[in-house]
Amino acid sequence: MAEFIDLVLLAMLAITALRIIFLKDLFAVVMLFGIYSFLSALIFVSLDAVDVAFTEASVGAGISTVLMLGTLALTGRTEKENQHSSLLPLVVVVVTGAALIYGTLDMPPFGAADNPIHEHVAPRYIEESPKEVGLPNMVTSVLASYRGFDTMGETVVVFSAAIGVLSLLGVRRRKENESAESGLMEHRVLHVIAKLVIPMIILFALYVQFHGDFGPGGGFQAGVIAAAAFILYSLVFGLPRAFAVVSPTVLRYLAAFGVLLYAGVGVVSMLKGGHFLDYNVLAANPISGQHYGIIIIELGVGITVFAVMLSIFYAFGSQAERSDIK
Amino acid sequence: MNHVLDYYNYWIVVFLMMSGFYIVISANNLVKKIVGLNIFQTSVFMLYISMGKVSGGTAPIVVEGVTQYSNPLPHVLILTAIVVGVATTAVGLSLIVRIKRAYGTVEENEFENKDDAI
Amino acid sequence: MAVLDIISSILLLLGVFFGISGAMGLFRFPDFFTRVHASSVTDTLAAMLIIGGLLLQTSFDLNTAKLLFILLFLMVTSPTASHALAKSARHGGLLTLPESRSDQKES
Amino acid sequence: MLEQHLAVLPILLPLMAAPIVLILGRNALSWGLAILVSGLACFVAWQLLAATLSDGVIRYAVGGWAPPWGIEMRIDTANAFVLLAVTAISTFVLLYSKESIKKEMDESQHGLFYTAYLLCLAGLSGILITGDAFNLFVFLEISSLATYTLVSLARDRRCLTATFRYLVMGTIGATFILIGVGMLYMKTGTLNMLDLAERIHAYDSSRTINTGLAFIMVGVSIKLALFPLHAWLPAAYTHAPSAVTAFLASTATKVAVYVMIRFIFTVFGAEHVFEDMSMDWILMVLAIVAIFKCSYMATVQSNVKTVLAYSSVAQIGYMVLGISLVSATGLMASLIHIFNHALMKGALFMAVGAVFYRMGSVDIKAFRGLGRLMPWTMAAFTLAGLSIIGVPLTVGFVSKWYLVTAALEQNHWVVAGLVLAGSLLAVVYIGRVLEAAYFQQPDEGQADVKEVPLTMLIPMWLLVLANVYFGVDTSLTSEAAKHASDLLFQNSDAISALMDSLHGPTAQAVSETSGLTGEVLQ
Repeated sequence: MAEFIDLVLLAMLAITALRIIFLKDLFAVVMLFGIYSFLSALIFVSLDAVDVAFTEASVGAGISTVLMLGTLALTGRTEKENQHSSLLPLVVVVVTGAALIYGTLDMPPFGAADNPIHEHVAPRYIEESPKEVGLPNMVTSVLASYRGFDTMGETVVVFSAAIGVLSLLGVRRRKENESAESGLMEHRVLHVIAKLVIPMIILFALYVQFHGDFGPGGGFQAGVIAAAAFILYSLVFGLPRAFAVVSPTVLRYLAAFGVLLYAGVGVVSMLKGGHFLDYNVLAANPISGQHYGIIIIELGVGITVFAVMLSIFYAFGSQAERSDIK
Repeated sequence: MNHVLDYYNYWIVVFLMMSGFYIVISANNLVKKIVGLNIFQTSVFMLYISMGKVSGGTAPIVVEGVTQYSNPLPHVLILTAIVVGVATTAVGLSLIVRIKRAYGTVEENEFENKDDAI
Repeated sequence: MAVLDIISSILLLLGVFFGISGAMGLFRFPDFFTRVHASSVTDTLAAMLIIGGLLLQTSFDLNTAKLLFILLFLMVTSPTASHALAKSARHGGLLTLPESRSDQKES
Repeated sequence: MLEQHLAVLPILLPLMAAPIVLILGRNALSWGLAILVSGLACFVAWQLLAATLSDGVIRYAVGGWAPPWGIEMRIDTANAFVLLAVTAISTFVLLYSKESIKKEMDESQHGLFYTAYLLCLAGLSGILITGDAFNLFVFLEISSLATYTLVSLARDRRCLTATFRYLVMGTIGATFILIGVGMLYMKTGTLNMLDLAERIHAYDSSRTINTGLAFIMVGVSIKLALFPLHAWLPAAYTHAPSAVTAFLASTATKVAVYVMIRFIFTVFGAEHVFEDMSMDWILMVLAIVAIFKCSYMATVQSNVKTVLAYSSVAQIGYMVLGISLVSATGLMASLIHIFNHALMKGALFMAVGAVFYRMGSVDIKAFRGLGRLMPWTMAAFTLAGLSIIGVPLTVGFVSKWYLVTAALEQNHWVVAGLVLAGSLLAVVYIGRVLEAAYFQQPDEGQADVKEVPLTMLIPMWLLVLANVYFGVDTSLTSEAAKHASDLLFQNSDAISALMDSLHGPTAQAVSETSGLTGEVLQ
């Protein structure tokens, strides 16, 4: 049954991808990409990767699609016809694909429990991590503790993206007299619902942030969800009012602070005599040390991701000509 | 037949990857290129997640009475990779916005003609 | 128990039916507003029926609460989304099918 | 106490300094902090190199989790050597950049420049030091994203399209590496490079592994701009701000070359890559084509930055050629050239940046008569240019010397001849610029062009002096490079020995291996 669902989803993905190749309407292309992301999130769920699915849904289908739509609003929505010969790309792709298929022929069979990857490193994560790290969610244990350095790198990647977007677009503040016109001011219904929903979203973000040790979730997803709440706010009430709530400067500091918080935990553990990011030494008892470490670094990730996603949105939003929406 | 059952998942994923890759290298519109890049990457993520699956296993969150879990390591790697992907997308898209402002177009062959070579 | 199962299956089947009919409508209806109307059926009625069916399948624990939350959230957001869509389309100058026909006649 | 943590400091220092720089926001302060951090990282790299030369490999388990469960930092002579070059150049370029960027980007962007610069440095150090294949990917992306930012900071609009092309190519490259690493992981269940090397050959059939190898090689080749995949490089280097070009040209591609060396020699084993997959021929042909095609391209460009960018692609050809000779001397030549080329290109791009600072253009026409107007800058350009050509008493000569020796050792007479012929093309493209500078009259109204400020001249001349110093006294570079290449070959031999013990040695393999070790001993 699981295989059947898998197959149907994969077929839908293939159709979506093919459709995207031939469509010229970029708006449709971007929406189909959002669908592609959602479908792959579903596949991740059916392949037991709940944390990944959560992230893919919030990032791929959420943030990426929003940013792409924002770009389209500024660059126009149809792709022009072109006389490019598509032969060379096709050859490259066929050769690469053939190489990959050749590579799959020796792969360990899909889903078999005795594949090398289930027998070497991973068993320790599965068997020992609840004892060594003390968390039921193994993904969080591996992410935050065993491979904590990767996660720090990931936080820094997000931070670098913010630096890139800020240097490219900057956040332009609008003059005061323009501010009254921006946003969906006329939409009474939207205002009421947004006011109702935004606290719920933020509450949910906090839940995801601090429940990530026990269920799917963690700093990254929480950061994106919290950013989504503020994005909704600035869509409905206009960027100037959003700037008044969280100003771009504050976001800069927050983004930097999150990275420093993460690296700071590593430095503290170095000062306490352990290796970098060794949480065991943070408290008298290694398990509680791991707990402290993971909670703090997840908080660092959450803060940075929230700040970065929101400033990226600000950067795109402040570019847009808002005169067409009223 | 056994072969097909073992590998069908990987083959479709390879097909998806290659459609993304094709969009990246053949598209003329920059936004579409970025979409292609995302599809390419998302499909690579599927490759990783597929290898982590254990038939009959459950999500790697400790539950009483379950002994067979899927492999958590690919999940962790892909969480990181997704973030890297969105970071690249954001930077790429802001470049597109700037290119539009500087050249007035986001079609590759059009702005190529507007400058001298190199 | 069996009664609950039967009710739940009926709800699920109804949900699926409305989901499919919404999708059909999205394809078959002639203009934007009727299409939004069709897709909002999927958003609201079908989703609620399916979640209702799933609610009866749980053993009234944490999952029930989570499903209830999702239900609540959907009940608030999906109609709003449809409303915003239709209103924006109206602002953007989109006409319903009869309106655009009468426009053509006049001109 | 810090001593045991030396191994993470080159990553940690710039990585933590970057957000602080963003918070500080004051340009002068940011500049000071960046230089301080980069200098400290350079000092640490020096300590690490000394430590590896005397005590061998340094391993550091991040988070206290033993590899392969955790991520380890693994420093041997080879990466400490490259790390030293990267951090040293970065410090010099930072010193230089304070004046240089004033002319090339807006005042408000300077803080972001230093932040991105430090992030890039952290990423590059991370790539060099880490011992984990996936962690390498993460740091690769940090450095790439920072690089895109840095390149796009210039005022010229063409930098945007150049960056976009670079971004697309770079992301494809990174994704290929991700696929390759995935395939290796799928077969072995581990991501730690040492562990990978041990387990890769434990499986009798290796189609998946070979595909993984091919994808990693293609991905890395994009990053290091190996010949047919170099299209992003000339445009990006030409339109980036001068300080950025000086930094990237002398570090980013070098780090990618090191990644290639590392995967070939410590993960897959040279024997597998070169004999079973005959990668040596592919690499050799591509390298030679790169040397000639791109040196030729360099001779016909009018923008001097583009000339030097194409020259960089050609020089990368020399490095890859050294790898493809499959001998300890060849590898040593590559490593020495990584270090030396960083010195030359750093100095050259700084000199060109200085010309841009005064003239506002780097077209070859702008160089007319500069020999008299900007004597110090042009003298620096001349010396570094001679070094590119490979004139004795410069570092360029040392690199070529080892490369030719390595080619002759393997009886590749033709290759040795081609290396020398490639230098002739370098004479042409450097000569054109020198001719304009020294034998042509300056245009009207440029008589008041002055020399650039000292903060630009000093780092430029320090690099030029380093060019001469390491050209005369080769003990440090050659000792480190020899140590490193011997170590890499030992690793590689250990891998093939492991392979033999697993699958039963074939007579031919044994004789080849003993031939290799024989050369190492000589």
